[in-house]
Formats: sequence, C-alpha cells, structure tokens
Amino acid sequence: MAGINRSAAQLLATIVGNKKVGQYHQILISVGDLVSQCKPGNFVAISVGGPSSKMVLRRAFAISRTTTSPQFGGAIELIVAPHGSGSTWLCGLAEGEQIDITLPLGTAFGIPTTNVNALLVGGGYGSAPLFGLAEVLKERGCRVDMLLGASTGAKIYAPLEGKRSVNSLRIFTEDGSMGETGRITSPIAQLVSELQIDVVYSCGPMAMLKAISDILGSTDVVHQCAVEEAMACGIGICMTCVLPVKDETGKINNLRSCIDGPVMDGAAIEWDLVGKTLVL
Amino acid sequence: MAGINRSAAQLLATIVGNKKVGQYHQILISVGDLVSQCKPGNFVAISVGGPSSKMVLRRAFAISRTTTSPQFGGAIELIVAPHGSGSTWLCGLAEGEQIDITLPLGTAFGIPTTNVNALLVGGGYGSAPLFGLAEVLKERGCRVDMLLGASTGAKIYAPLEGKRSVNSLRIFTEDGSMGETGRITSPIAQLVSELQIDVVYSCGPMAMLKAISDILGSTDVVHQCAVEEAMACGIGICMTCVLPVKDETGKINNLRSCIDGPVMDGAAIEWDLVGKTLVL
Amino acid sequence: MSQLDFSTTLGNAWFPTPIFTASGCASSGKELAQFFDLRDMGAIVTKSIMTKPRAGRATPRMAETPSGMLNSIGLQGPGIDAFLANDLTWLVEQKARIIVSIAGETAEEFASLARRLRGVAGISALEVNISCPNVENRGMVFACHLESAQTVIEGVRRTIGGDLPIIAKLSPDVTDIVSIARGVIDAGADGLALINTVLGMVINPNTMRPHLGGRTGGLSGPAIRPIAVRAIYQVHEALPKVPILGMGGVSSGADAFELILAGASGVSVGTASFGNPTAIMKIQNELRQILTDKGFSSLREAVGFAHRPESSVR
Amino acid sequence: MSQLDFSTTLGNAWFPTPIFTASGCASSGKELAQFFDLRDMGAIVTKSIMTKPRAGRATPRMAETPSGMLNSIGLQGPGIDAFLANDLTWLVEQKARIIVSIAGETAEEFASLARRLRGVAGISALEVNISCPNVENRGMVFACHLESAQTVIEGVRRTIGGDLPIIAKLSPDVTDIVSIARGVIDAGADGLALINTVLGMVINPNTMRPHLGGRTGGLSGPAIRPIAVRAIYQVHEALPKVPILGMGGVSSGADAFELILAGASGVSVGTASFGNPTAIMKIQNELRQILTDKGFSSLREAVGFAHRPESSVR
Ligand SMILES: Cc1cc2nc3c(=O)[nH]c(=O)nc-3n(C[C@H](O)[C@H](O)[C@H](O)COP(=O)(O)OP(=O)(O)OC[C@H]3O[C@@H](n4cnc5c(N)ncnc54)[C@H](O)[C@@H]3O)c2cc1C
Ligand SMILES: Cc1cc2nc3c(=O)[nH]c(=O)nc-3n(C[C@H](O)[C@H](O)[C@H](O)COP(=O)(O)OP(=O)(O)OC[C@H]3O[C@@H](n4cnc5c(N)ncnc54)[C@H](O)[C@@H]3O)c2cc1C
Ligand SMILES: Cc1cc2nc3c(=O)[nH]c(=O)nc-3n(C[C@H](O)[C@H](O)[C@H](O)COP(=O)(O)O)c2cc1C
Ligand SMILES: Cc1cc2nc3c(=O)[nH]c(=O)nc-3n(C[C@H](O)[C@H](O)[C@H](O)COP(=O)(O)O)c2cc1C
Ligand code: FES
Ligand code: FES
Repeated sequence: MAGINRSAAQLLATIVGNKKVGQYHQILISVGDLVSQCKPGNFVAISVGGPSSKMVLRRAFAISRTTTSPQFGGAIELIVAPHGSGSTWLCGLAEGEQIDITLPLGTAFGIPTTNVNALLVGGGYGSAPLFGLAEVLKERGCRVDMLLGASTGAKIYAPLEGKRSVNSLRIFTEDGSMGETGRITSPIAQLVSELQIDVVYSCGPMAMLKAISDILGSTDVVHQCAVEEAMACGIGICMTCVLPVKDETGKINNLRSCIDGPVMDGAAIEWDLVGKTLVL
Repeated sequence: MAGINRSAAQLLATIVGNKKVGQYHQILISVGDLVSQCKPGNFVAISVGGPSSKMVLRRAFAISRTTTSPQFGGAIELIVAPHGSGSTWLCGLAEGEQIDITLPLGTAFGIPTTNVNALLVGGGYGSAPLFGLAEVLKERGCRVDMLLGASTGAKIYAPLEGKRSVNSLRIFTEDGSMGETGRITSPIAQLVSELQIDVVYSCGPMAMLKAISDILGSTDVVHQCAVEEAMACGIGICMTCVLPVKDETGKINNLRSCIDGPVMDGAAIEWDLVGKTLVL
Repeated sequence: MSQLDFSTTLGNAWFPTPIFTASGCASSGKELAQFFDLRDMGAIVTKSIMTKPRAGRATPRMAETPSGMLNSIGLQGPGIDAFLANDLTWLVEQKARIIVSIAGETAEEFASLARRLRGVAGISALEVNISCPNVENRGMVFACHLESAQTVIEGVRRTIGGDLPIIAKLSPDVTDIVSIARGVIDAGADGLALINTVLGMVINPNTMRPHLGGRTGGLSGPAIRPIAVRAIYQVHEALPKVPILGMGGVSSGADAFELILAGASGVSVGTASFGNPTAIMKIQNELRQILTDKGFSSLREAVGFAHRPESSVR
Repeated sequence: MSQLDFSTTLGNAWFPTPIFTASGCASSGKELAQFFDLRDMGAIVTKSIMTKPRAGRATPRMAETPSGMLNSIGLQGPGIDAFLANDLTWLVEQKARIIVSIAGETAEEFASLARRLRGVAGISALEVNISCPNVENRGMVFACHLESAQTVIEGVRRTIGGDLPIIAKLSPDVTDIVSIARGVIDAGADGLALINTVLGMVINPNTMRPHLGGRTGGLSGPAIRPIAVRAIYQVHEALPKVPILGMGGVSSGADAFELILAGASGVSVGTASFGNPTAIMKIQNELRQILTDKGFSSLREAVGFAHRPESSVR
C-alpha cells in the first residue's frame, strides 16, 4: 500500500455544492478528470482561510464520493465537520468560490479480487469514504455489511443512496438518539463470526480503530483501517504524521500516515506505541 | 484640537453599499446614531481580514461623508484605495457583511465662526473628507474653492454632488489624463493671494501637506491639514503615529497624530524633523 | 460562574482579576478608559517611565508582520515628574489598580526612579523593565546579561525597601532565560514578567532599507505566543513558587488560559488592544468562562496546571 | 527578464538560482519531485542525517500556531548508510544539486558523518545542523554555546578537507548570534545558515498539558520572519563577506527578496512547502520578477542591499 501517490496534483477548484447534513457539510468540488484517479480511502489537502489567513497548513479530508455530471464535469464530495477555524471556514464557502486543493493523496482501500465478506465500520464522518467503497465492493460481488456509530444522531452520516449499496446497516449512538444505544464496537466480534467476515474496513477516530484491531487480533480477519493523524503537509515531506508500524521482519518503524496511509493494515500498527517514543 | 475623541465607540456595523469609483471604492456603512458625532476630519479604524486574519492591526480611513436615510438609518461613507491586503479585503466586502469598526476617531477640521475664504486641497483619496467639509463651510457662509490632484485621472475622487458645494474646482493630474497637467501645489501661492484665502484645508500625502506648509510659511494663512501617519491603534495607546509639533512656547514634542490629529496646524508641524530622532 | 475565585496575587499584591494591560500598550490609561472602566480589570501596567522626558525613536515606528507587529517606540514618555503629577494622580483618582513600569539607562537611574516611587500611594507593584529592545544602544538591554540584570534589581530592591512587590521584566532574546530568571529572583525580585518583545526587523520593499526608524524593533502579537508559553513554562518549572506575570500574543481567553496553565499568575494584554480596544474585557470574560467550564473553583488552581502529571486529571 | 543573472554561490559552490529547500522540509526530495523538477531550483537541502537510523520523537509532532507552526520531529531518519545508498543515489540520478545536512549528538559524530561524505560525488555543500531544538537533550544544541559550536565545526573542517563548503546552521535562541557566527567562521565554516526554528510551546486546551509529544518544539513559518531578517541583517553587517543561506517564514518572492536585501545569498523554503507543494517554484518565479522590476541585473547586486546608505539608490 505504501508510497507516494503518483497521481497527486494541485489545482484551483470550484465549490459546486455545499449542503448542511446533520452536523456536517456535504461539499461538492469540481476537479475535472482527476476524479478518475480518486479511489476510496484517498484524501485531499485544502488551503484554508483565504489570502490573508494566519493558517499556514492545509487541512486533510477524506474523499467521500466521486461523481461526473454534464454540469460540473468530474467532482468529489467531502463530508466536513466544522471543528476548528479551518474546517469552519471551508463549511462557510459558497458555491462558485475557489479553493486550492491537492488530490488525490495517500493510499486507498485494498479491493479484494474475489468475492469476500466485508464489514465496513465508520465512526462519525468516518463513514464518508465507506459508501463509495461499498459500491466498489458490491461490484466485485462482495457481501457488504455496515456499522455506523457516533456520540449522537446528528453525527451519523448515512445518505439514502449510500444505504442501497449495503446488505445491512446498523447504527449505534452513545446517547441513543438514533439507532441502537451503545458503542459501535460492541457487536463486531459477534458479527464477524456470524457473517463469516473476511475483511473489516474501518474509518473513524483512532480509539475506535484501535478497539477494532484489538477485537480482530485473535482472528485472521484482515483489518484495513483509514487512520487520522495530525498532518502538516499531507505529501510526505514533514514527518509529523507518523505511526509505529511493524514490517514483515517484525521491525517497528515510524511510517508517514499521509503516504504510507491513511489506509493501513490495522494488525501492523502498534497501537500501544502510538504517542510513545520509539527506540530503534 | 488635541485630546481623546470622547464620542468614540466600537461597534459591529453593516456594509450597505460598495461601489467602484475610478480606482477607489465608495463604501457605505450603517452606524446608526453615531453619525451625529462624526465631523469632517474624523476617521474610523476597521478590523480587517475576518476571523482567521493574520492582520492584527486596524486600518484607518477618513470619514468622507455622513448620510441618514430611512432605509439604513445613519451611515458613513469611506473612499478606499485598494492598496495592500487590508484595504483590498475591505473593498471586496459585499453588502450585508459586517465589520468591526471604531469611530469617530481623532480631531476634526476646525470650522471658523465667521465667513472666511477657504481653499480646500485634496490629493488622491484625500479629497474624501473635503466635500463634507465644504458643505459645512458653505453653511457658515464661507467662500469655498477646491483643488484636487493625483498622479492620474482614475485617482481623482470628485463626486458630482460634492462639486455643487464649492465655488470653484480645479483638477490637476501629473500625467494630464484629467484636468490640468501638473502638480496640485503649483497654483496655490497665486490662488491664496488672488482669492484672499484665510484658511487652507488640506488632506493627502505627507509630501503634499509639507509642500503646502512651505508655500504658506511666509503668509498668515491658517493651514489645517489632515495628516496620515502609520497607525497601529488609532486610539492613542501605542505611540507609533507621532509627529514633531511645536507648542506655544516653541518646544517641539512628538504628538500622536491619532488623537492630537489627524487634523493638525500645518504651521506647528516641524516637517523637516518628520522621520528624524527628536532630542528633548 | 458564581463560585469562581478569579483573584490573583503577585507577591503581596492582590488583584480581583488576572488580566492586566501590558506596559507600553495602554499609554497611561485615559485612552482606554473611554471604552471600559479601568477598575474592571486586574490592573493597569503603565508605559515604562524614565527620569527625563523622552521623545523616543524616529518614525516609522511600526510595521505589521504576519500575526504580529514590530514596534520601535523607544520609550517615549513625559519623565517621572510629569508622570507622577499627571498620569499617576489621574489613575489613582480613577481607583484603578496600578503597576508602575520603570526603565533606566543605568542601574542608578532605575534605583533613583524607585526612590521617587517609594511611598507613593496607590501603587500595587513595580515592574522593572530591564528588557526593552527599543533603545538606541542595544547594550542597554540589562536582561540579556545576568550580572547587569542583577545589579539593576539589587539597586531597586535596596531603594524601595521591603513592601512593594518588584516584578522584573525579562527578554526572550537570551540563550538561557531560566538562569536570568533565577538571578533576578536571587537579587531581590518578587516576581517576573515574561516576555518582552522579540528583536526583529522588517525591510521595506520600496526603499529596500530597514523599514523602522530604529532599524530593529520588538516583535509582539500572536506570532510570539509559542515563545512566551515556552519561556513561562521553563521558568515556572525551575522556579515554581515565583509569581509570573505572563504576556505575549494573548488575544482571547483561551490564549490567556494557555499562559496560566504554563505558569502565569496574571496575564498582560498588549498588541491585542491595538486591534480591539475592548480586547481586555473580552479576554477577561472568556477566561472566566473557560475556568468555570473546566471546573476550576479558583484561578490559582489553574496556574501551572500543565506541569502536573497527566494522571492528575481534574 | 532575459538579462538577469539569477545564479548564486555559497563558498565555492555555484547554483543557478538562489532558492533551496530547507532541511527537514523536503524529506529526501522524491516527494516534491512529483510536483516540479528538482533541477529547476537552486538545490535540495536534505533533512539532517545522523549516523544511525532514528525514530524521532513521540507524536503529536506538530501544532499550528498563528502564521506558523511548531514541530518536534526529533530528526527521524534512516541513518547515513541507508541515506547514501538510497536517498543520495536517487538525488544524484535526478541530477539535482544537493546540500547534505548532517546532525550529531557529539562533535565526534559530526566529524564521522563528514568523513562518510568526503569524496562522495554529487554533493555541492554540507550544512552542519548544530541548532536543532528538537532533541531529547536540549544541552545538545551546540549552536547555543560558542565553544561547542566551534568544536563541531573544527572537527568537520578537519575531516572534510578544503573543498566542500561547510555551512553552519545557527539557532536564533541565543543572546548574541553575531558572536556565535564569528566563532564558527573562525573555526572553519565557509558560510552560515540562518535561522533554525525558535524554541516554542503550545499547551493543548483539552488535556491542559503541552501539546507536543516532545513538549517543546521549533517555531517556523511567517511568524518568525522578522526574527530571521534581523539575524541575517546583524550577521551580514558584522561579517559582510560570509555567504548566508537565509530561511525563516519565506512564502513569497517578496519574502525571499527581504532576506536577500538583509544579506542572504540564498534562501531556503521550509514551512511554506507544507502549505503549498509548489511554493518553491512560485517563490522563485516571483523573486526573479521582483529583481527584474527593481532593475537589478544580478541577484548578487541585491545581496545585503539594505545595508547600503540611503543615498545609494539604484
Ligand atoms: C487523512 C485525514 C482524513 C480526514 N477526513 C476528514 C473528513 O472526511 N471530514 C472531516 O470533517 N474531517 C476529516 N479529517 C479531520 C480534519 O482534517 C480536521 O478536522 C481539520 O484539519 C481541523 O482543522 P481546523 O482548522 O478546523 O481545526 P483546528 O483544531 O484549528 O486545527 C489545527 C490543526 O490541527 C489539525 N487537526 C485538528 N483536528 C484534527 C483531526 N481530527 N485530525 C487531524 N488533524 C487535525 C489541523 O489539520 C490543523 O493543522 C481528516 C483528517 C485526516 C488526517
Ligand atoms: C488618518 C488616516 C486616514 C486615512 N484615510 C484613508 C482614506 O480615506 N482612504 C484610503 O484609501 N486610505 C486612507 N488611509 C490610508 C489607509 O489607512 C491605508 O491605505 C491602509 O491602512 C493600508 O492597509 P493595507 O492593509 O491595505 O496595506 P498594507 O501596506 O498591507 O498595510 C500594512 C500596514 O501599514 C499601514 N499603512 C499602509 N499604508 C498606509 C498609509 N498610506 N497610511 C497609513 N498607514 C498605512 C497599515 O495601516 C498597516 O498597519 C488613511 C490613513 C490614516 C492614518
Ligand atoms: C507599541 C509597544 C510598546 C511597548 N512598550 C513597552 C514598554 O514601554 N515597556 C515594556 O516593558 N514593554 C513594552 N512593550 C512590550 C509589551 O509590554 C509586551 O511585553 C509585548 O508586547 C508582548 O505582549 P503582546 O504580544 O500582548 O503585545 C511594548 C509593546 C508594544 C507593542
Ligand atoms: C517539520 C520541520 C522539520 C525540520 N527539520 C530540520 C532538520 O532536520 N534540520 C535542520 O537543520 N532544520 C530543520 N528544520 C528547520 C528548517 O530547515 C528551517 O530552518 C526553519 O523551519 C525555518 O524556515 P521556514 O520558516 O521556512 O520553515 C525543520 C523545520 C520543520 C518545520
Ligand atoms: S503530513 Fe507531512 S509527512 Fe505526513
Ligand atoms: S496610532 Fe496608536 S497612538 Fe496613535
């Protein structure tokens, strides 16, 4: 999965849609032919705040979906939570405004060549790239089940059209305001054995990804997770976004999650060493 | 003229008009009852760049005119040259957007109690406050003649309605693209004697103000000039905006042009000491 | 909100709130008084006063920089006599709490200024500005050298006697700020003001020469906040009992909170007031809210909180 | 445009343009190569390489700050062997001009790294990073102390022999950068790189603890540009013949021009590349245009122009 995404390009792109969905903004950006290079799991990096911005770093967002229409040509969709000043600025943009964007970046979810059983687990806006992934998996003939979770219903992102591409969808909220009450991770062990899951695809907060890795640790289910480390550059030149990952020989290295990720093998990440000093 | 402008207030005000006029923007801002406190010569200080701006200082602009309409209530007008990032941001605002503004600031042009002969001299956007001043002077029964100058025609600001309130108006451009060719200062000496001018009101680049002071130096014509020093605060707390000014005893002090100005007595300013280190 | 004890102390001086003006960024108070009541903040820290009237440096005296500004005022001021007669009298009449900042060209000047202030009613503390980078002779930055810093503070301490707290204001432009901090405390300072501006320069693209009349200037504003936080953190770690008046780029309650967590007992606001005349009130209100929301029952509890082990959650 | 001589030299090394990457801000080059041709800029300055592979510091390793950022990477890297075998070989194949940055924990390590690089083909110069603030032991910042800085440079000079230019990279976190600059030149450096990051800290408002894994970090970006300009100006004034590779907050051609006027013969671009992968090309084009518009016929003429008397207009 590792390495530089050779199709990455930088461009001035136009916002062609910005719609509030629950606590998120669904933002559509016209990017032309580059859509064909965007795969589920890839992300974009966007310059924020305009010409006199005090924010010097780009913001990373997963590509949720790609579309091509006669009106806009190729376009990508982002699901953005207005969190701090950068994402809030982005959510405030109107149709027609332009942004400086770099895409596609990072690794994509690996797609099996045979029809396997896949469980997709998304926390919060982490569900964004999973619907596009589900479509691809369905085309390959996979069985696709999905779990979505968040603290509250307004943070569940589950568009209608997306629901069609999955065999089953269960939603968990911690406050019980939507779907079942509880944590998204609680049913995983049972589902994995009941549905004879071959691969789990996950995207969401690091704590969720770690919990899933722990659950799958004793199984031979493959875990492809899209991680979210703070990224200063998104293109591999700053070394801020590293995670401790074991290689085939068992050696642990700090890998850049922007180019060796965001999609990584959950079993190879040394979750207990995240945020610790690694001694080589 | 000196001292703190006691009517100053800070408010969130709405842009109610933004029109391009030559190389300037005529910006109308709704400020409510504060208009009654705004006098020709006063200026405003505006926060620029929005919530994630890297610009930490306000920008100063002369109040060009005040109006009161049923639609907006009290409003002030600014004539803004898109110069650097702050003024360009301001010129890019649309009607309905809000700005954080402090006003009215600084000293106002002194208005004679008797009907004197006044010559108003404006360089570039320096003409902005002179039309409002002309109206006030006319009401007092003064004769008002006006000279406007700039490097080129697009930098002459002379609205139609303003022209009505002066007895004569002559325009000079250095490139001859509007009015007479040449410097605005060249006809002053002659006009002063021909028209028996009692007071010259001036606003424009510092070099122009100095030149006028030099011309009037040998006469007993009063010279009220609105200076333009770089201001960090606009309210008298930073000491960046000082000019060397002689007091009645002949002592020269560095006075703050934001509260002891911008309107100052041209004869009291020690023009040759501007930008020099003053020894007390 | 009702329960929060928002008060603070610097040495034996008590203040109802921990938000102060920064020296040189509020003139002598009159100018801000039309925007809010000076009694509503912790204290006004006056511009640094010298013995004689001073005209300061040549203009241009400022340049805006990304998220900051450079200034080279050069301590323009009326001199101690006029200051006492006019500015201080006025401030005392307003019932504002007052910290007087003094600056001198020699250690003797500092001491003689302290002598003039000894026993003057209405002063809560003395800030000793040994770190102004905006003076003709950069060699005069006492706070850049341990011995000269100590000599100044010793002189002031000896002159002023035991009552009025002495706060030594330090420069970040040193190799080891902790050793300077320790030195001035040993020499008799009761507290520290951290940080003065960082020495910087801007070159004017048109003239292609240094923009400021004084060539170099002091960098302030949000740009330097990480430097201020680091300096406060380092000094508080080494000298946890010494009260720190923190400053540098504070323009929100969250910023003030950051300096307090690092170890500041009080926070001065400078450049932010230039951009917003009511910044001090805004910062004070926001800070009060943050402390309440975080569940602190007093400001004091939050001072230096960042130094406690992670396990000590609240 | 046609007539401008845009080339520059650092010691005996020649570069067709004065715009370089900054060490640690371009990894080993591959990652930027997909955005532009590495041969189109002055040179790539590699991330500082150490003897052994290093994992660097704990995450979080970055915090954005107003117009800047803090980093605490801690010199993560593959070690000199892997660097020579992979990264350098690749760069040489690309025909990029290369400045190799080295860092050591001891003066001996610096010398032994220099020995490994002696005679390696394709290297234009050596940048000796004696100023990294992101190492476990802050005592290791050689550039903060005259003697240790000199010891390192002497060792490298002796080892490397007379040909390859040695550029000593200094820290702004010192009381007197001119004396350190003079010291390392006396010790055998051919040029200076000014400035490394400024030591800073950010406290996380949620955890209320230092945000970075390494607690302190290095401040970079536009926020520090006035500090860089000042340092370059001061050093060029004292040592006008010593070539300076300037860096610190450059994100436009106008910014690069400012550092050049202050005295830099070349300009490295760091943080700006994080915000814009093609920043280097943009800066280079803008700078070329500015020099042309100002009527300079060569870059060299503009170096240190801010030091000439105002009367010497062009
Ligand atoms: C690969 C990747 C994919 C992402 N996909 C999405 C998405 O689809 N939708 C979405 O809403 N958000 C996504 N995020 C998180 C998003 O990048 C942050 O919410 C955003 O950067 C916050 O910026 P801010 O200016 O609003 O917040 P601030 O807190 O002001 O940001 C300050 C700095 O911290 C960094 N930062 C803050 N929060 C995060 C975070 N959660 N993760 C990483 N860095 C952070 C910022 O990038 C910035 O450099 C993704 C992050 C990564 C790394
Ligand atoms: C009392 C007063 C009245 C003014 N009236 C007007 C007016 O009516 N119309 C108008 O277009 N402009 C006016 N100006 C000038 C206006 O303030 C500047 O053009 C503006 O601040 C430039 O900001 P910027 O961000 O666009 O430029 P930048 O060059 O990016 O500004 C950088 C810094 O320099 C200061 N600065 C830049 N140019 C000037 C200048 N010419 N004078 C003072 N400070 C400057 C800015 O305030 C800012 O702090 C006035 C200035 C003063 C002091
Ligand atoms: C215009 C200006 C004038 C200043 N004058 C003084 C002064 O007279 N004495 C002093 O100790 N500090 C002075 N300072 C430094 C401030 O008190 C403060 O330490 C510094 O600006 C950092 O805080 P800030 O970022 O909030 O402005 C001055 C700062 C500015 C911007
Ligand atoms: C993420 C990061 C990593 C850095 N790593 C190094 C390094 O390995 N060696 C070095 O000499 N400087 C290093 N620096 C400092 C830069 O080379 C440069 O001196 C500094 O960032 C100022 O330039 P800038 O503002 O353009 O980034 C690093 C800076 C950053 C931001
Ligand atoms: S974000 Fe810069 S290397 Fe990954
Ligand atoms: S602009 Fe601050 S005192 Fe005049």
